[in-house]
Amino acid sequence: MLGRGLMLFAAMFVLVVVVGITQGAASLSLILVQATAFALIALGLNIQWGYGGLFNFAIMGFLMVGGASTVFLSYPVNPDFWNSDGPMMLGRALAAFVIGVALVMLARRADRIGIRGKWKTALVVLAWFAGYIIYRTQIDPAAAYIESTAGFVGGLGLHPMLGWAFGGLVSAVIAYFIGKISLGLRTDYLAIATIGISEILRALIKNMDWLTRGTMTVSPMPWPTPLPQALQAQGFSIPDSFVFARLSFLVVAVIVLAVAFVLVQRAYGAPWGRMMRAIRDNHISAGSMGKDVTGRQLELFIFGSVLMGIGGAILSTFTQIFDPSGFQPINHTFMLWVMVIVGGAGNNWGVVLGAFLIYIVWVISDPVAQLIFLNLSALGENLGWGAIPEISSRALQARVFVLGVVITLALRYAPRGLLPEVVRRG
Amino acid sequence: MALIELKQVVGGYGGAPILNGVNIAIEKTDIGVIVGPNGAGKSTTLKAIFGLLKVTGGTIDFGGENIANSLPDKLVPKGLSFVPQEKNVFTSMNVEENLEMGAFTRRDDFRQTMNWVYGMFPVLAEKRRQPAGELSGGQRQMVAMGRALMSKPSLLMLDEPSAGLSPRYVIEIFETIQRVNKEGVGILMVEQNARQALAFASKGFVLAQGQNRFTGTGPELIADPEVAKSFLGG
Amino acid sequence: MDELIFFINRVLISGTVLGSIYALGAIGVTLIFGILRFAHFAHGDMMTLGAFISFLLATALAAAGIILPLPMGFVVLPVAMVITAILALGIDKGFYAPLRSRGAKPVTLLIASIGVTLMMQGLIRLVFGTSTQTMYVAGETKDIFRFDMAWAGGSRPISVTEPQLIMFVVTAILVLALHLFLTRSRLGKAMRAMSDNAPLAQVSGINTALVVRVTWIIAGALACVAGTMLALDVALMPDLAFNIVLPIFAAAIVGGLGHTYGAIVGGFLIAFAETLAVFNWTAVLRPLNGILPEGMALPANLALVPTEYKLTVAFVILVVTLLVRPTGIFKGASS
Amino acid sequence: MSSDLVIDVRNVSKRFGGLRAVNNCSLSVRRGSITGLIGPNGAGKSTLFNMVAGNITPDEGQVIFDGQDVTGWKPFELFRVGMLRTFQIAHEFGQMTALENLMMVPGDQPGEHLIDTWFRPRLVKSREIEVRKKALDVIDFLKLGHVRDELAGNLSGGQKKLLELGRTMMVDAKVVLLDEVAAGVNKTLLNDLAGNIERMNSELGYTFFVIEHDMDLIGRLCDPVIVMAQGEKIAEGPMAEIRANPAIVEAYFGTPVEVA
Amino acid sequence: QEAKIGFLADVTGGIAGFAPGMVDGGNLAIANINEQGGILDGQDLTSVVADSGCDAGTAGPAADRLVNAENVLAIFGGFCSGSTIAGANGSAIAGNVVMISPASTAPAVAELEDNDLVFRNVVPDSIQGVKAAELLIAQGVTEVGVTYVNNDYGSGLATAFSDAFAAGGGTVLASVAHEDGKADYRPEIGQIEATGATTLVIYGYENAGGGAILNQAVEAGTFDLFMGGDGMAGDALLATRDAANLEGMILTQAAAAAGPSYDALVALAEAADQDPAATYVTNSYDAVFLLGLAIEKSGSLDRDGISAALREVANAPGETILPGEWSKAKELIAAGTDINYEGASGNIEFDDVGDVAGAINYFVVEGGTVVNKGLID
Ligand SMILES: Nc1ncnc2c1ncn2[C@@H]1O[C@H](COP(=O)(O)OP(=O)(O)OP(=O)(O)O)[C@@H](O)[C@H]1O
Ligand SMILES: Nc1ncnc2c1ncn2[C@@H]1O[C@H](COP(=O)(O)OP(=O)(O)OP(=O)(O)O)[C@@H](O)[C@H]1O
Ligand SMILES: [Mg+2]
Ligand SMILES: [Mg+2]
Repeated sequence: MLGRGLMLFAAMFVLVVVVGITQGAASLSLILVQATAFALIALGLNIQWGYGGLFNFAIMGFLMVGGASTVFLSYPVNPDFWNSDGPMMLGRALAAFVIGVALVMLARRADRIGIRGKWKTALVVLAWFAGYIIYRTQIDPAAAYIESTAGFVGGLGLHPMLGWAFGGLVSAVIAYFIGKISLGLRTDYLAIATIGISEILRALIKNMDWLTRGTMTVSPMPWPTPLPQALQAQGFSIPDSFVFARLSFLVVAVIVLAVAFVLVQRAYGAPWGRMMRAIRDNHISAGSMGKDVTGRQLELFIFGSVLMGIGGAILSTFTQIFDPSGFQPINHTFMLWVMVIVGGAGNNWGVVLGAFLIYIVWVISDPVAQLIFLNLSALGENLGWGAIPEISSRALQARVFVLGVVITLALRYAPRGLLPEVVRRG
Repeated sequence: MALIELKQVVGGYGGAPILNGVNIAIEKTDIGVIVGPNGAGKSTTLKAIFGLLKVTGGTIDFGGENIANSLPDKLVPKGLSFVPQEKNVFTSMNVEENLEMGAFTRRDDFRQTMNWVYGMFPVLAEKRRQPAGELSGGQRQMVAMGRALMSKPSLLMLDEPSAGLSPRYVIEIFETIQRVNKEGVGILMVEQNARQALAFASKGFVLAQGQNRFTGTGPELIADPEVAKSFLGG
Repeated sequence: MDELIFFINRVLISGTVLGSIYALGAIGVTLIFGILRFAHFAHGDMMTLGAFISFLLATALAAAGIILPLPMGFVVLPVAMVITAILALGIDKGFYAPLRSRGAKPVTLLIASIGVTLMMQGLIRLVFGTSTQTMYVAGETKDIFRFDMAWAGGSRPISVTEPQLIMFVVTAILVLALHLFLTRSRLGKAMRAMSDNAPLAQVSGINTALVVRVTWIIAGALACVAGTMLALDVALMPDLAFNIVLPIFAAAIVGGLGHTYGAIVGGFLIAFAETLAVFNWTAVLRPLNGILPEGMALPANLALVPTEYKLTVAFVILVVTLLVRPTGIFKGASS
Repeated sequence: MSSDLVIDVRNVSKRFGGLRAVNNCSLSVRRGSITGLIGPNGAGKSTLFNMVAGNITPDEGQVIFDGQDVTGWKPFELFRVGMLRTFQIAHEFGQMTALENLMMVPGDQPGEHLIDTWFRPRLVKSREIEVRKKALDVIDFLKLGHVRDELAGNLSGGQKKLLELGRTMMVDAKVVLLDEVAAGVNKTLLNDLAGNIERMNSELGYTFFVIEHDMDLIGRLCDPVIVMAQGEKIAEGPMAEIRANPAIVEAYFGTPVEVA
Repeated sequence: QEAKIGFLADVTGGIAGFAPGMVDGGNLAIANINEQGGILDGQDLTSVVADSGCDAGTAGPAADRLVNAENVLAIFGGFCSGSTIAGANGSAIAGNVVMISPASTAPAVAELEDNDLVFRNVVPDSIQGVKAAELLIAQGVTEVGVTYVNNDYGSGLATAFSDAFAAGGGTVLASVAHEDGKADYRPEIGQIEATGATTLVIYGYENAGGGAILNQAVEAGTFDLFMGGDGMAGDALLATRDAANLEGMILTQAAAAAGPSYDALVALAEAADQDPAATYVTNSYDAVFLLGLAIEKSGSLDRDGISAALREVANAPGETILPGEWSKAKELIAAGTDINYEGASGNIEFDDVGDVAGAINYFVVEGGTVVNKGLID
């Protein structure tokens, strides 16, 4: 097992070196930063699926939440907003929201004053409705006002790493509610429910222009480390500036990943991990053995989601743009699942390996597919068949194809992942 | 010629073999009972006959041919039938549909057989429209056995048919088994209710660690003090 | 009266069209789930593939100069269904069967189906390009039937297009045929047994490999119908069905996974919910304006949900259904 | 407070669709006893257990445990106040080894809290060593030593049953509910198990509530024996008395069982 | 250093439908340049495509490959606004590489701190929407329903249109967003119909949701006038539809779309067997041709100076250069004469932030063909 692991990591290293040689140090460092962020997210999913057997297909939603949160905390302050009536109006909307929540809470306690059964249900529904209306009466004009006078609320101008932490925090809160609603569902039902929830989240984030700037996108997001431009101002050459700027970002990202990895690994090796696997294997029995199944699953779900939120925040910070339209289930949910399953669910090393492998394959499939097609086309021309029309566009479609092939092949020859979950014997 | 004969069967689930040379021979008129400690390979033996795991050595003769590693859909029409130890009913299908599935390989009219099964287990007739998943443990066991009888087998293999049945039904099931046997169906079963089962067994096999330890008629084995002490609970 | 006609045009017909597509897709999803215990994610692209096969056949026929009064895409449907079914079998043999034989978990199969999705998407675009095409290859135009409602006092007609009518009929026939197959035929029952307990089905002498094959044939053929119908009704494009695969899954789940009738009910439920949620109720409530007091006219747009959020309707329904009935309307299976 | 009754089931009912699986049933288990529960298949015994252990909620009636109304409690909450159960159809953790199956049972392991696993590794470790030792003892006792590191899902039917029983030995519970542990277990081993149950009962003060169809075992262990039929308690008393009741013999035993 | 231009193209992802046409448009310009003597001292101008996937996460590495691995002189692209911004911020700006986007319409592109490196030759939504509104008002239309694709392009156009239409005295009865890729748009259409609108303005893509809406609106039979933006224009509009149903449909397009420049491009495209009217093909051709001119003008294979040269070759004053007139331009540049490229997508004059303010043409479907009606004034 260890031998296999070492071999795979060595192969990974060779792959990284080859990419470095062909693409240059600057590109390599960029790829590594993004891969690191994906590894962090994949680790989050591994907690949820690999340890807990929870089908979370809302990853995209958490990445967006992480991104939007870090926008709010670290994007520069928008004076247009703060100097307008916007904050006041938002304050009122917040108050309305609180009133709405209070109404619902009160209605849910109605049995204390003797309203029970259907009447109580009706009251709760009514409270929801009233709360919704009250909130809407305040938020709608506020949103319209902000969008027309200030564009959007802007950020708070704090340090990006605070933004990441905030991304994790907001993800935790959202994960709590999602978990409360849906964790009782069985396997596949949970998967589709979470897909649905992540689509709902996307629709909200994409259309709440006053908060997230919606389809208009937010950029440039500040970096926690100097940008290449800043290094150039200090006299670095352009190529060097890229490499060093990204390397310093990489260091920060790797530290975050390493801390998360150690924490996750520790917990997994401890009875905590055993308990979670027990719940995964048979939750009825685990409940009878004294484990608070719903509570623990919620804990697990939140833990994983926090890593996803942080990962999403890192990605948005690194690409310097938050673009809600750019998030797609295929790139931001399924790709992560592929990383975890191909790498080996339940094995943190495997998952990190899978994240790097799949991400690198995805990135280099672009030039590689084109290279292959150009050669094919040239061959075709030599043989007198003529060139392939629309060659580069078609070649790039093959990119998607290549990723598909890699996934199916990997699964075929290692259905439990490249580094499968280890059975703890002895 | 024996109805079924296992000679030096070796097999397992992919790792180390679980069966290390099992020998069993049953005639059409026999009731064969396999006993032994937990994990001895009793269920594995039945599964090996039924093609559910890979046999890597020895032969399994049934009706004059070696059926080792044939699949169930070939074996059932030949007259073999099997009731597994666990998960042996279609939980979402009702009792009657479970029985129908047992007759899947039959092309003739099986109403007769079904009535015979209902006659044997009147509770099932009452619950014929109830999903098998909602039956009590004992009721399920009856459904499972009924299902296996629906194919009118010449050899019926049962994995612990009496497990979970109330004493009254244990007696009834054992009586039923003997009745079925009298109607020309060879029986090979695994039992932990060993004393009771061996009492009417014409062949008894004590298995331990994947090998025959003792072979004889049922009463002989009960009488053997060593068998009694080590395997039948004194 | 106009209000009623409007409602028929905009809700009844629209919901039925969409519901038929969702239902045909969801049946396939639910069958595969029932038998093989995994969510077959590539189903949307199987629908697209079916549509492109019909397109190819129709083009070939048209090139051969054969012109019929029906849409060509529909005429070639039986052949296209066969081809898609064969391809579905091939996909299973090439990608899923090896995993199953190694005892892979359902989620591994699900991920493999994502791999297959990607491969199919790449291939379809590679071969057919990325642009939008029309299924009316022979330069035919889509017939639109307008039923004049003047006799009932309506000023507007009820309008239905030819492919829509065909779709209603075809869906009804297929659903009925499937129902008879599942409840009456031996193989149909064997499919149910296997979806319940595959090892026991095997022990009972059911040829499980055959059941798996039949499942793929049915799922593939239905996917072809759904894709072709959708392409006839709207347009043929490479992401034709990938975009609706999520609502289709929602439909299958709302109905209860593994439950064929559930899939049909779920399909129509989701379709009508989507349609009604963004329906502008002012259109039918306008007569009230006469009754309402002065200065209290109905707003111009009285829809429950802004269209920006239309995509989410299916999922809200899904989540609510699951909360109230965690295994779907009919009690569904789980992997 | 310490009443004599550790489990007191008061007028509980449970319906499944039209079927009254348990019908206005009242029964109780004395502290320190080994109480048997017998009855024909489908009498509602497992359903009753499920209600006592919190796996399903009764439609009507109350379950009192150790003087406390625990109706509607979740299973894990009941475990924490000292109730432990086994399942008729083995509920093993299939992807974990037999040893791990046992090691996960003890409650309040510090290593089950994230913070402790991160910041108090030493405490976690020392406790883990204890738990492991205990689990190894149980494994050896159950003669499962050779499959200790086998995935529980790959064990034979009887071995799973043993594991199920082994869990009860991992903790000090006030009350252990055993649902047909004997079914499928080899008789020789069963004798040892019965001896162990007796010892746990007499030396450690465990209360056992046992569903069984193995009359030898019931006869050896249990006093009193409660008989259920069609969701109701129809008799209670020492085994000899039950055997003397012709109605029960007819309905349950089938033929008179020779007294061992 | 090679004479290489990077194409940051969203070939996969959300706009995969029309990206290939745009790539081809760009390559056509390169082919024209190379046929007519190549760049600088006669070497071939080459291109390399990187897929930005219409997603910032994919665009980052793609742009970086162009800037740092392929060492391109300049970048044509990205197409989606998110890709353009991610590419610019991540690599192009710091790498001192000029980008021209032929299609990114989001306002955020103009706000980039780009050292004058990021340009776009697509007319911002505001102008097109305003002109379209004025046209309708002038034609006496006072009530419309609008549907727009829910992205920066669609919502930008719809907002500009609605504001101008209301300002001109008209009423927008309904403004309904739609998402691409749905199977059915009848409910959206129904929302608009219900308001009593008989004129439908569609700001979407012909080969995606916009086209489907047009079809279903025609089937509904309640609208007597349609209008679309540049996303709806193109030959495919009539290729797959019965022109009789669309009689009178108005299309606006931010393009010269007539006149010598456009005709020149049409001739070139047809010679190369391409569809000049497909979405953003003219913009793509112009963008790449301009990059070629700028490199020629800067006089060396060096990223420095391309930005400044770009303004010089694109903006007046100067001798007019039409699409395809490479050898002429090359001679003039060599002679030190100032040139002014007149694009097929409009007269390209970059302003301070690198945007163009183009004129808008309109087209009407008449008698089964699309007839160019010239500029909206
Ligand atoms: N989940 C369920 N849904 C519907 N009916 C059920 C369910 N569980 C049990 N039943 C029915 O309730 C009755 C009592 O079942 P229970 O399992 O309690 O019996 P039991 O006394 O334990 O029998 P056995 O000794 O055979 O295990 C049976 O008739 C059974 O069919
Ligand atoms: N699917 C499997 N994979 C690997 N090993 C298995 C599997 N099933 C059973 N075994 C192992 O094979 C051995 C024999 O199992 P088998 O089920 O044949 O026992 P058995 O004699 O029927 O015991 P019991 O009386 O407890 O049912 C056991 O040690 C068990 O752990
Ligand atoms: Mg066994
Ligand atoms: Mg029971």
